[in-house]
Amino acid sequence: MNFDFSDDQKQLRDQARKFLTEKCPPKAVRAVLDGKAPYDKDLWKGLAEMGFLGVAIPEEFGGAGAGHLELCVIAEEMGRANAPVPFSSTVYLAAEALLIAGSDAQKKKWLLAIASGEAIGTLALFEGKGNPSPKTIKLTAANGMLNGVKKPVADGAIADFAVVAARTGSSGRDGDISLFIVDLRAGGVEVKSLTNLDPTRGQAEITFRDCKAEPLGAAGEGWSILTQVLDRAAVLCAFEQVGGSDRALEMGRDYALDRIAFGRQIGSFQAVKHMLADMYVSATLARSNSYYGAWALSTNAAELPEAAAAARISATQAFQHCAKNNIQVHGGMGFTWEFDCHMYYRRANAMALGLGSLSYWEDQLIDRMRKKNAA
Amino acid sequence: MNFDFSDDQKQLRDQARKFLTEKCPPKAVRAVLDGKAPYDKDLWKGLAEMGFLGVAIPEEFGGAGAGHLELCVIAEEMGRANAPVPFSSTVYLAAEALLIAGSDAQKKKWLLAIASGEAIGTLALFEGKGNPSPKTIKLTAANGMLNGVKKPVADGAIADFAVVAARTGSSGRDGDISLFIVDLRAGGVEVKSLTNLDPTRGQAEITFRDCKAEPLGAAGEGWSILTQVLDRAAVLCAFEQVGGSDRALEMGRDYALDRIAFGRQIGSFQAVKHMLADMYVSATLARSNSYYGAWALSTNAAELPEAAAAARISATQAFQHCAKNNIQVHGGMGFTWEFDCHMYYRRANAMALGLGSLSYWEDQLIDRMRKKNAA
Amino acid sequence: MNFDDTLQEAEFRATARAWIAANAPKQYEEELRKSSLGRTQLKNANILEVAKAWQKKKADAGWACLHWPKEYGGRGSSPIERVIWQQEEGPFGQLSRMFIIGHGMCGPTMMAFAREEHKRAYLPPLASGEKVWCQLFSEPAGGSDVAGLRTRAEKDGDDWVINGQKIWTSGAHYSDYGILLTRTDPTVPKHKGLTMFFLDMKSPGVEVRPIKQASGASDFNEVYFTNVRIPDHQRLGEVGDGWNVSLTTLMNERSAIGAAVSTGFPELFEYCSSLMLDDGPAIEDRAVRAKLASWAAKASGLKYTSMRAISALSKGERPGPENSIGKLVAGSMIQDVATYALDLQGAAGVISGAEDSELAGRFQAMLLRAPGTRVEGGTDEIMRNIIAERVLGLPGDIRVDKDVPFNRILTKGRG
Amino acid sequence: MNFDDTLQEAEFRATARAWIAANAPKQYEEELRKSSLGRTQLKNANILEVAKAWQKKKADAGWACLHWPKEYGGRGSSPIERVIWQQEEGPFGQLSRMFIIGHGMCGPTMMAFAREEHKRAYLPPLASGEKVWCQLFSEPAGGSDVAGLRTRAEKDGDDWVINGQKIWTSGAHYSDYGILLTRTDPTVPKHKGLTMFFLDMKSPGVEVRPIKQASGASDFNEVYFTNVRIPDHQRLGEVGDGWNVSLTTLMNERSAIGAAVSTGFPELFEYCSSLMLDDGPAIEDRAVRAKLASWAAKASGLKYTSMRAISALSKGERPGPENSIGKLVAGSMIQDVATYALDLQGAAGVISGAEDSELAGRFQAMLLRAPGTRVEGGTDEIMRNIIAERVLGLPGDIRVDKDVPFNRILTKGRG
Repeated sequence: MNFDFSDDQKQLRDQARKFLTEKCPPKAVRAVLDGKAPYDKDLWKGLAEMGFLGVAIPEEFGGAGAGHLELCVIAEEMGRANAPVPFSSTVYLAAEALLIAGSDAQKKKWLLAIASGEAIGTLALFEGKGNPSPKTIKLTAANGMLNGVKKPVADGAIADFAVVAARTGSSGRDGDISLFIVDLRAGGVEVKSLTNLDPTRGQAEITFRDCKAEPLGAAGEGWSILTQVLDRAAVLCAFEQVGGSDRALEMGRDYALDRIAFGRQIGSFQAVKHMLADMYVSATLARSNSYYGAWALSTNAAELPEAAAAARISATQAFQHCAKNNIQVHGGMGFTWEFDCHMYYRRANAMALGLGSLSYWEDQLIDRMRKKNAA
Repeated sequence: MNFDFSDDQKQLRDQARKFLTEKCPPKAVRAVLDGKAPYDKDLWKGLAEMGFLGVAIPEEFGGAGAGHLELCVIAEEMGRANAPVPFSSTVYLAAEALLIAGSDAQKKKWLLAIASGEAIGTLALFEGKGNPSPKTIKLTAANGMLNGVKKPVADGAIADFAVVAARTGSSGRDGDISLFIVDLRAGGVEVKSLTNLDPTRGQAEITFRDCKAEPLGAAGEGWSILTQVLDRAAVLCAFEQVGGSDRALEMGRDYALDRIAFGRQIGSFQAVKHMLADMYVSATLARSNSYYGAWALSTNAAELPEAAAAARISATQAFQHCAKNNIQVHGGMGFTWEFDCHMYYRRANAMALGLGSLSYWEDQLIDRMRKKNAA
Repeated sequence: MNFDDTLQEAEFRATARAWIAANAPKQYEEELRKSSLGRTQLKNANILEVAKAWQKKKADAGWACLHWPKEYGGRGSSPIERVIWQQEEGPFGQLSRMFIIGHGMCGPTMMAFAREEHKRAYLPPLASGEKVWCQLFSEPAGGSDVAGLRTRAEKDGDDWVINGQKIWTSGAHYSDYGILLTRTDPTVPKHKGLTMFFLDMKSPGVEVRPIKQASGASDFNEVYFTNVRIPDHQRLGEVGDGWNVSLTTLMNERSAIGAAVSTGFPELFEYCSSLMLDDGPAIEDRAVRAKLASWAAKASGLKYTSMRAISALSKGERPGPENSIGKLVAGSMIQDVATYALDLQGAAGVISGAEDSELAGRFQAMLLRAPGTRVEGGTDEIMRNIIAERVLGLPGDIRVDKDVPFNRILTKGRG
Repeated sequence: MNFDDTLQEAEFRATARAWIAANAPKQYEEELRKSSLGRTQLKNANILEVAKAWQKKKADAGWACLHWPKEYGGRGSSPIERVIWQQEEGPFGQLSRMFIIGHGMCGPTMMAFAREEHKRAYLPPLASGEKVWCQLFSEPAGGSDVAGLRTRAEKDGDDWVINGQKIWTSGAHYSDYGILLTRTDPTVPKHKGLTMFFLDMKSPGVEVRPIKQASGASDFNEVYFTNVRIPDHQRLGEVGDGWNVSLTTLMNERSAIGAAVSTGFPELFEYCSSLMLDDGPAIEDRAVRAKLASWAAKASGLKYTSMRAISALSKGERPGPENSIGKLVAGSMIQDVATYALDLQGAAGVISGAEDSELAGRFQAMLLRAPGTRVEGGTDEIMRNIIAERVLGLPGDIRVDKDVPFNRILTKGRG
């Protein structure tokens, strides 16, 4: 047994951390936060050059041909750095959908563009309130034309293409849903930016009006593909959340060591010490669940659905917990715009919703555990 | 506004506390805990002599003719003293059922016997697992004869009579349930003691075989009466739970002041201080909700159902929280039989289930809040 | 045990109710009712102006600062009358927020420590809202350790010369006056070298800079003092007795009793009552109900704890620091409530802009503002210390700086 | 990242599995599998006897104390082989519970500090379960402050004379030997005046009294020492160095890695999977599912944290005090889980007798035993201190007794 990343993978993590420490300091995150740019284009370009965007994309489609474990360690660093780039929508969602269901031509076109940093992709799934469910999808596809509204679409305002979930049947079953690829630069779409909790990752509303679209995967297979995509993304996002949790914990720890009140380091007060210990505990549980998710993802194991849900729940709880208590350790200063604490608080709360809420994944986990037990 | 007990009521509380401090020290509770007696007969007699058993029973039926507020302050002291007597089953359940639905003759017979300490009463409602619901009642009544099994029945092994919920219809509606009074000394019943979490308050299984019974209230009104009885008992039990919470908190506080570790009072460690502060917080919220319940109970207000549920939830949570963390403050010593902490832990966990579980009352609270909003 | 007014109270309530019905700015009532944590501005009006106008109107009719003596601009009312007024004022009471510091802390401190001529001059315009006051205690280096402040006051003739920096000053940018806690002797233990003053915020050398909060809004300020001169007659209490004076100020926080703490629960219950989830009404989902019920019991526990405090007040008893529980419970509860409200919205919960989000982003604003509630006016940890020490009688934290001259106390953690 | 055995590991696993299949006491397998916190006896057999027989059988075939050197009764296995053995031993591992202290703490301490002749004499029968050992550190006055112990050891010729009292000694009533931490010098600061010994528990003057726990059972004892004589050659480490020796003992707790902590979750999930509530299967109730899911994620988090520690071990890395999280998380979780299991049973949850209750009172026993889990082997508060200080590098608590002679440390709180 070796329930850990390999030395090569750890080296890749160190490399990513070094790169991001240099290219993505808090100042760079703030530039996007303050609205100076919709995302950090230089960083995006750098990520492409480092080969990080295509790390899990096969070499024949322009990627590094490494695997999902390699992508996990990079995801962790993206979360730790709070990187203001469309990494999750492009790499975890769009690219994974293509890897699962794309035709050779589609992969050649889009995966290559992703790996090289030329195309930003996203998944257009949600239509307003609610969690992932075929029932909520009203946008229609007929004769290769999409009509409907998607909201929120992560990074929708900067995306070059989107994988769109559309209704192609009315049986009330999962088979009613099919996936399509839309070139968002080709017309037929109207994109509106939405103000959101975490301005370092944009959200948009996209209206499709007789918009040309190309099927992705077989007709009626949309929901089954989406389920796989969301499970994969749950694991990858969990690594971002773990990275964010760890960074929030470190910030709190450092402040507790540096800050003096009542003539002592505030970290010598048990109230603060124990709050940080509890943050460490939840971050550790999240990390361990995420490792299991990574194993299931990288081996395409039958355990993936259950492992992905557990990782998602645990990482969501940990990041929210660490981000909010990092502010608390910092006291008043933690609640200023000037300190970086709120960037993690925003990211933690936005990420908690992105693939469907905590309640949704809790329900999923129990379903999946039951299925496993029944099997 | 005077959202507090009156001076007379407070005096009654002091009187009850003084009496119980003397007549019901931990040693007396232990005698029952250790199985030396099924309940504390001397204490029961003393409670009758003090007029506490009939405090809310009208004078014409042998009581003190005071009211429910007076009963609330006594209940609090019963909880604080962890009194090993069938007070709640006799006074909150049996007597309240009689007060609500008893005929004049029934009241004369049984309330007088309760007030004088001659009769112990109880409510035989449950039939195994589950929460209060007409559906769970299988015991039948026909031609004045009961057949079926009730379990658990609080104080069933020492009770002289029981109010029994029986099925008299099969429409699937609340009207299928009727109440009966059974003289348990008159035969037709088989009583078996059940080992339970809190040996200071017995539980039993009672089998009724062609057992003679007298209707209590109109046929088909059973569930409606029961609902009222449970609401009243919820408030009265909440006061016991508040009394128990306060005592557990005090025990923890005293130990934290007396015990030295690492050369300091353990109460000077924030981990201990803050645990006790949190216990105080939950005990205070429970007390305030219980006061509101007491007001609603004493004025027979339309708010009673909602107030009773809130008091029940809050007091259940507080007592469980205080009892368990009192053990934690005491460390290893708190987990010995010799220390009194576990008596409160047992009582807290037993009381959490007696009228139906926390989950049940949470569901009830929301139902009742919705009804109020709809009205 | 009852919720009924006495005859006298009922009469007072009727008078108040009638006056409010005739005079309150009703055009803002609905909007004020719908305000919640993090969302407290008016759409089409400057809330400061509306508030000042309402306060002046109240003062003119004798309804301002009810419990203050008449000669200082109040009505000489009993504490319970003040609570009745708050109940009747209802959502319009939201307009008093910007006067809370002045009326609740600065006024009582002035009453206890200022010269009579100053009281007569400064208190009536404070009561009427014509002049706004702020409180200048906290400093960047201090935090929960308020007495660790460093702002220096040095005697120069009949004046004191102030240099230093304050932080977390609510309303400094629209305040006319402030009470200021300074260090006049750094060579004695920290609690012994402090002195209190009041000052004109328009004095030369005072510079106010808004703090942008984590939520993006700016409710607080930093205030810089550069050679600001304060005449000695504006000193409050003795030189070196500033810590005791400040305790009077802070004790007066309890006068806020009856003012409801914000838990977010009523907003969440209302939301869930109409919300449809994928598979039915939210209020019929057992998981939702379990969460709601537990919060409902907490929220009502807080409400009736406050009622008990009001009853104690009306009997002339001093409500104790038990009231710290309101802030302690509500602070983390509102954060949890807001988080859960967003959870119920699913992925769309991330949208926070007023135009595109659920309920105009009410819960999103609440979530972003919430971390501040667990810190402002004393952190959760300080509240637990207060409860443990003052209510339960547990020992204070071990104080390593107790007998150490202020200028020799450790100031740096690592390195 | 994989869960696969190496070739060598797979071979070891196959050998172990075959031997266990051929030799384990299968008649108890089902019962051992269903044991849970607070319910750990066998119905128709003395578990001590069954355990000793199994241990002896293992020892005879070379499967006892795998990681110990062969000359002391072990197998000289690698840490990972030990973990594989535990996995294969499965429910029969429950039978090792009574040897945990001896094998996990006393043995390693003897190995590090005893004379060679003692090691050769005492360790093999400890490994084979023929002799049971206990650990005598805790005292009534000490609690979390282990070094505050008062049991005196005074030199008398070649012997030491012991007087005092120990508490919380697991298995003292069936133990043959014990390691004992004593105070040999009360005039120096508390950590400096301690000395460690091992002793024959049958020595004159040793009296063992079982402690009745809150749950009613007796897993622990008090041990009284009245003029008990221990020869100096049974001293472990130098005089005055007992604290350091005890740290070795306590550090060896980490050797328990791979032994799963009990959270109660698998039992609850199994229960909910078949339980019918009034209105349907528990597992389909959204409120039940939400609770289960959150605990499921915690339980799996603990499981994979343990897997990570095993991986570290197999690479020769020293797993750190991170493992304190297992105990910290599981301790309060099992209490919450048991409470909730009873909640699901409604009023009948109160019934705890094996014959009349749900699942033979499994969750009731768990609830009554659970408070002990948050205390034994270090309280939750000590675990948080360990994590904060050793993992996160935060400062230790302020130590008022650090440089004070032991006999001058405060011993009474109030009065």
